[in-house]
Amino acid sequence: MPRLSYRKALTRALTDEMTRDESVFLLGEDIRVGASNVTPGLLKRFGPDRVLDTPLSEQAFTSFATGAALAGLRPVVEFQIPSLLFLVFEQIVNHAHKFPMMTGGQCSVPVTYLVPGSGSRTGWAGQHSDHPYSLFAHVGIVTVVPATPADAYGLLASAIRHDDPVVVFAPAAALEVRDDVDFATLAPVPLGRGVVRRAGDDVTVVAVGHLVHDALAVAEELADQVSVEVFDPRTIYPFDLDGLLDSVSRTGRLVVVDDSNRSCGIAAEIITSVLERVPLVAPPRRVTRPDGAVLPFAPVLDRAVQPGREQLTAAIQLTMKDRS
Amino acid sequence: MPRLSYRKALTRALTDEMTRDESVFLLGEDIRVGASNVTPGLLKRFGPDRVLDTPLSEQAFTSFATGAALAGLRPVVEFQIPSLLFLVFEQIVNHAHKFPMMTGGQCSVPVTYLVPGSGSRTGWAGQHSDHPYSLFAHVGIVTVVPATPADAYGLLASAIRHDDPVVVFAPAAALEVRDDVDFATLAPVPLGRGVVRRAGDDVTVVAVGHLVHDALAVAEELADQVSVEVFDPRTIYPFDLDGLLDSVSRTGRLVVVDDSNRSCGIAAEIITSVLERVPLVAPPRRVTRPDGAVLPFAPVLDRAVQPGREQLTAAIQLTMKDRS
Amino acid sequence: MTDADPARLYRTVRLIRRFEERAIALVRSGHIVGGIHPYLGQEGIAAGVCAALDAGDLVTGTHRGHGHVLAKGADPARMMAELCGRETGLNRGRGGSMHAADLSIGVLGANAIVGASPAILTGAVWAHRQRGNPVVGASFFGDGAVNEGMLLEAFNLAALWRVPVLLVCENNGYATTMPVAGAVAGTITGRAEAFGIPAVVVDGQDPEAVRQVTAAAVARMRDGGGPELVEARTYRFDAHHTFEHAVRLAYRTPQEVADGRSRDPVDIQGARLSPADREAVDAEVETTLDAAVAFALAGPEPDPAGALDHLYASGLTARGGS
Amino acid sequence: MTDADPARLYRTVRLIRRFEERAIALVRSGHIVGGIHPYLGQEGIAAGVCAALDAGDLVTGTHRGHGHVLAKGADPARMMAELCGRETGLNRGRGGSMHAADLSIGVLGANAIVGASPAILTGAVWAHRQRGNPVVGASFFGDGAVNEGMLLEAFNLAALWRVPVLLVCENNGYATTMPVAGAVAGTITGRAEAFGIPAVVVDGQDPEAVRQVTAAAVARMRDGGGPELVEARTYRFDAHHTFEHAVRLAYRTPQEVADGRSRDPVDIQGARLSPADREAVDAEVETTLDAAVAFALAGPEPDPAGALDHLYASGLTARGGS
Ligand SMILES: Cc1ncc(C[n+]2csc(CCOP(=O)(O)OP(=O)(O)O)c2C)c(N)n1
Ligand SMILES: Cc1ncc(C[n+]2csc(CCOP(=O)(O)OP(=O)(O)O)c2C)c(N)n1
Ligand SMILES: [Mg+2]
Ligand SMILES: [Mg+2]
Repeated sequence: MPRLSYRKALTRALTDEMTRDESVFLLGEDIRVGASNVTPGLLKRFGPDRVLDTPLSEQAFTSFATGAALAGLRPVVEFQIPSLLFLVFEQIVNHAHKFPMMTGGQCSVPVTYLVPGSGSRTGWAGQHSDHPYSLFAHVGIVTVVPATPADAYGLLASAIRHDDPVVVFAPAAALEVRDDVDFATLAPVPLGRGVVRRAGDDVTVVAVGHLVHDALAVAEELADQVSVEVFDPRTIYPFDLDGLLDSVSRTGRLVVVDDSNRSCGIAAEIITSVLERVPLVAPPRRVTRPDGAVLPFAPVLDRAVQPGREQLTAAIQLTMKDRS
Repeated sequence: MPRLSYRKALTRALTDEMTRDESVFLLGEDIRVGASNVTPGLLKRFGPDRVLDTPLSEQAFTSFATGAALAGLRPVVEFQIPSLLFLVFEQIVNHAHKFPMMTGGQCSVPVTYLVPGSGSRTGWAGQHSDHPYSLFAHVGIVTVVPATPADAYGLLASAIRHDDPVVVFAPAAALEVRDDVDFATLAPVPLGRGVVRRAGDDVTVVAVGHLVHDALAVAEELADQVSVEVFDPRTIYPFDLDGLLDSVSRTGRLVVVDDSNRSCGIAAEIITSVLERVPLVAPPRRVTRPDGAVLPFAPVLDRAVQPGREQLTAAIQLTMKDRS
Repeated sequence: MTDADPARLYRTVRLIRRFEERAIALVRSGHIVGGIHPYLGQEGIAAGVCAALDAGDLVTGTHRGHGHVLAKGADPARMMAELCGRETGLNRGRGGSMHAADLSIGVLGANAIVGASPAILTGAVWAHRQRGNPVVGASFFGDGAVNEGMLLEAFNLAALWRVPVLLVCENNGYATTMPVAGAVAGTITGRAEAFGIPAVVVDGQDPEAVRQVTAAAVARMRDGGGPELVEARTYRFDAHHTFEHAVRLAYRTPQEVADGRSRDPVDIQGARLSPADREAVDAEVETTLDAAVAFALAGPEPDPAGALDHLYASGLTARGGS
Repeated sequence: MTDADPARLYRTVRLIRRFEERAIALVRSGHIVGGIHPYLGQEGIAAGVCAALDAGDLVTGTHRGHGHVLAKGADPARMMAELCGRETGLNRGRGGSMHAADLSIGVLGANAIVGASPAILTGAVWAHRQRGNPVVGASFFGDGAVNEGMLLEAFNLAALWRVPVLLVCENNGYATTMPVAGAVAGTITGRAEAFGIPAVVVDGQDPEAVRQVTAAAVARMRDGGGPELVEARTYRFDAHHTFEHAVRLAYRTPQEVADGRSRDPVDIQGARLSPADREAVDAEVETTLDAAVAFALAGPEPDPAGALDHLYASGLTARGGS
């Protein structure tokens, strides 16, 4: 079977959706040349009216996309760095998200915001290493964090077809993942549906984005001590609680590993949502970035601030010792 | 004892801090005239160099405050409406918050962001009714939501004296609260310290901001059925977990009522933090805004979207029936 | 295409004037909750601009937005019902004064965030044209908005991509209590010119002058021209917001207000009609607004069970709060 | 106060040039992680501007910021240690290339967010002056930044409040791969003039020309003048970022690059020294940088136990992630 990289899967999803639907177009910084390596070739294929290089005017081009969506197009906006979402938070949250409700259902705003390279890219330091997906889960914007090439393809395709704004975080640490993929099976992946990546009996580990791969590795390593089930939510808002409850009600134990800040992060949401519904046999645990994290530059510090395999291993082992 | 309104308490805190410390100054829109009724009289008292009316350039004046703080002043920035925080999210989160870490400890950024009138002001509708405090708890900025006049005074004073950025949310629904206050006892209230507003044995209700008053009312109403303890965290980041654990380990039951959106809100954080540490005798419950809430204009809809006494009453009653 | 009939233009000005006066009464009587930002005194701008637009053209408004929505042709009855928060309102009672919208006639909405809508309009006009629908747009904003970075970014985008949007700055001298001189370094027209956008000042109290300036700009834009800016000098006759009727804010002298009110667009345009014609229009407007108020007050309040309706256009159902 | 000694100016230009070349080598050898945005070709701007500033004056830089930090007087050894992520770096290894700062000499930091720092600098200069310390400031930014709304808001604030900040636009023709003509409607100087800010174009390849223009502006600012803008026309000799050394991006022709590189600020300023003097400076710079690199590589890596140090200046201790 051919190998597909995560990055190429994103390119392929864009290509397929632009081919399928004329109303899809792209805008962003340096996307014609393809500086972030997701859009190369698209200018040639689809022309300058559908691949727009923008000036450094993130607020205006984000709202430009809102307007274009109100007028029936389906813009995909690429952001070079994750913190640009802070800069356009107003335009997304206070406008794109609110238009359908505020107009009493007169319109839809089908925009996709694509961040190829979220989270730490080692050495990019404080202002380029954020992973702000939980913010979007809080404000209630559909938010996906694909872990695999097939999901990168399928979730981006679904995002583009979705009638509300969707933020697609492609973690930097997942961009180089490659999988054997039968291209014929590439298809939209339903939003809001998680998947069990590895079956297990003793504890459910929910892992977000690139951390799915770490969770799988840890599960393998611990295989002779504990049977770990790995659940990949894929979409973090709306969250597939039913899918997770299926798993947790079997295992009775829950650990969440998530690369956003701890306080009010998706890990807290997952744990609370589960405990509102089913009891656990041991206290829940989460492995996250610290509260208020700012990623320091030096690689050793940068790594220390991110959730990793060691902490996850420890959390699983402690959970197995605990009893509620 | 004299009556002090919440709003006047804010004015008094500004006055006292500006008197005490020359480096404190105010900036914002229409603050000289005092359009939001928190700053009237301050121009006359402190002069135009310490009470600056800004143009409608929220991003620039927020970063102007950052620069002034780097140079040793202590700016207080007033925002007329809560969603302006979306507009300056980048300037607060990516700059003011990150400077100390990114410079390796070379500086501090003591800025206070004051929002007098957060949450719903009935009839102000979709873009003026947000209550985005959980966003700041997620990014790790000190965030206070005072419930009473004395706390409005004391938390604002502490915010101004604090060496890191602090966001002060003054809920619109609390601004008209008046209390009997011995002015001599007005003092800074420590950040990060909650308080038990009402002692009880059966269930701990954590209520944020104006909802403290609703929680107290509900507790009184239910007094013959259930003994409700009401915990007011006052600061939502950093959260006073020790204070709350004291309460919850006695009552064994936890309900959180909070006016921010449900997913990844402070209610989820509180519940998760508690359950990581102590077991409950019944599943936790939360009463919040819905996921992704946009407040509709019509008053009956606006109210339906906000957490209220009825839902809190129901949650308490259900919790008392539950057993983990 | 543009409508130079003085009576029609007068009717629009008069309709907005009387709509606002009735809305203020409904604020006082408690039927409109949350108050409004009255457009009184500025009616000539919305009326003049929209008279020079086609039905398919697009507009965006502001927090002071009733005039823009009405001038583009919204039904005053459904508009008033919206202000009263009724299910029969333009936005089913979900929007209210600051978000009134009628996409079916090209009104992409009033907008409560100062400076936010020109970029949205630019995208919408561009997209319509991509789809083969050669509309133009007009975006209204105040003198306060020209200090918002997002507005200036929109100027740049519109100019770069030659999107035919008319940038209509309603310079009423104040942003709430802040005078223009205290907030605007340089000039308003200079901000447009900096991006290569032609800019002109017009007397905003004269509806016909506004219409003519707009018609000329729209003609150039339909001919392939890019954005233009019109700075309409005007005066806000009433409060920034009706809350100011209760809380006096000292920022304008009574003399200044009296001077400002002396040039009334209703009278300026009204003088272009015979007294009889003017009376006929006035009478028709009263009848229309009587019916509008009656319609508004008769409309049902929304059912709280539908509080989350339309939160997601995709049909996604939000989890409730309890 | 301003330093017109050609040898000193040459030394700064040469120091930055050779610092960057060594930094690129350290990127290649893996000692600098994450790469850098080389300032090669633009050295004359930082050098010329900072030569006209006093020690107490303030500057802010950009993502392409090494030159600004060095020109203002930062220790090249601690700067290089910072790029290498060492505890001995200016920022204790917490900042890296895009955040290098030395507040003790008025460098409020390089800044990775395009257009973000002028407002910060404006506030800092204003605050110093409120406190009786009559400094001026210079804020560097690129041609891409002039399309950021927050930058234009800062122009307005600085002009309104007459804060003496020199707005230094380094126009190197591109924002990453976007040519100026594709991004900037109107002109760069026109954007300043729109706010009443005097603006002038200078040859950014000539360090002395930059120094003179700056000195004149600074003199006016110290005399009570408000902000001014200098557009320094320059050319980026190397990649946007060192990642471009690996991934070829096709946006400049080899001919254009060759032309651009033909006007080299090192040579232009070097020609103002006798060959012997120039050699002496070059030798001293090499010695300094040999020592800097040695210092950098000898410095200890930070202890991961201190990963959350300085997160809060107040001493608040953040809760860890596990
Ligand atoms: C971005 C933003 N900042 C502040 C406000 C609060 N606010 C509402 S209207 C207004 C004044 C607007 O002035 P101007 O643009 O001149 O319009 P006018 O009210 O005079 O019609 C302010 C400050 C807002 N709604 N949005
Ligand atoms: C607000 C913002 N948008 C985008 C980026 C990504 N980015 C970094 S540098 C750059 C180009 C900047 O161009 P210019 O201002 O001309 O400076 P130059 O790189 O040419 O020195 C871009 C797009 C960013 N860091 N910040
Ligand atoms: Mg105005
Ligand atoms: Mg450039």
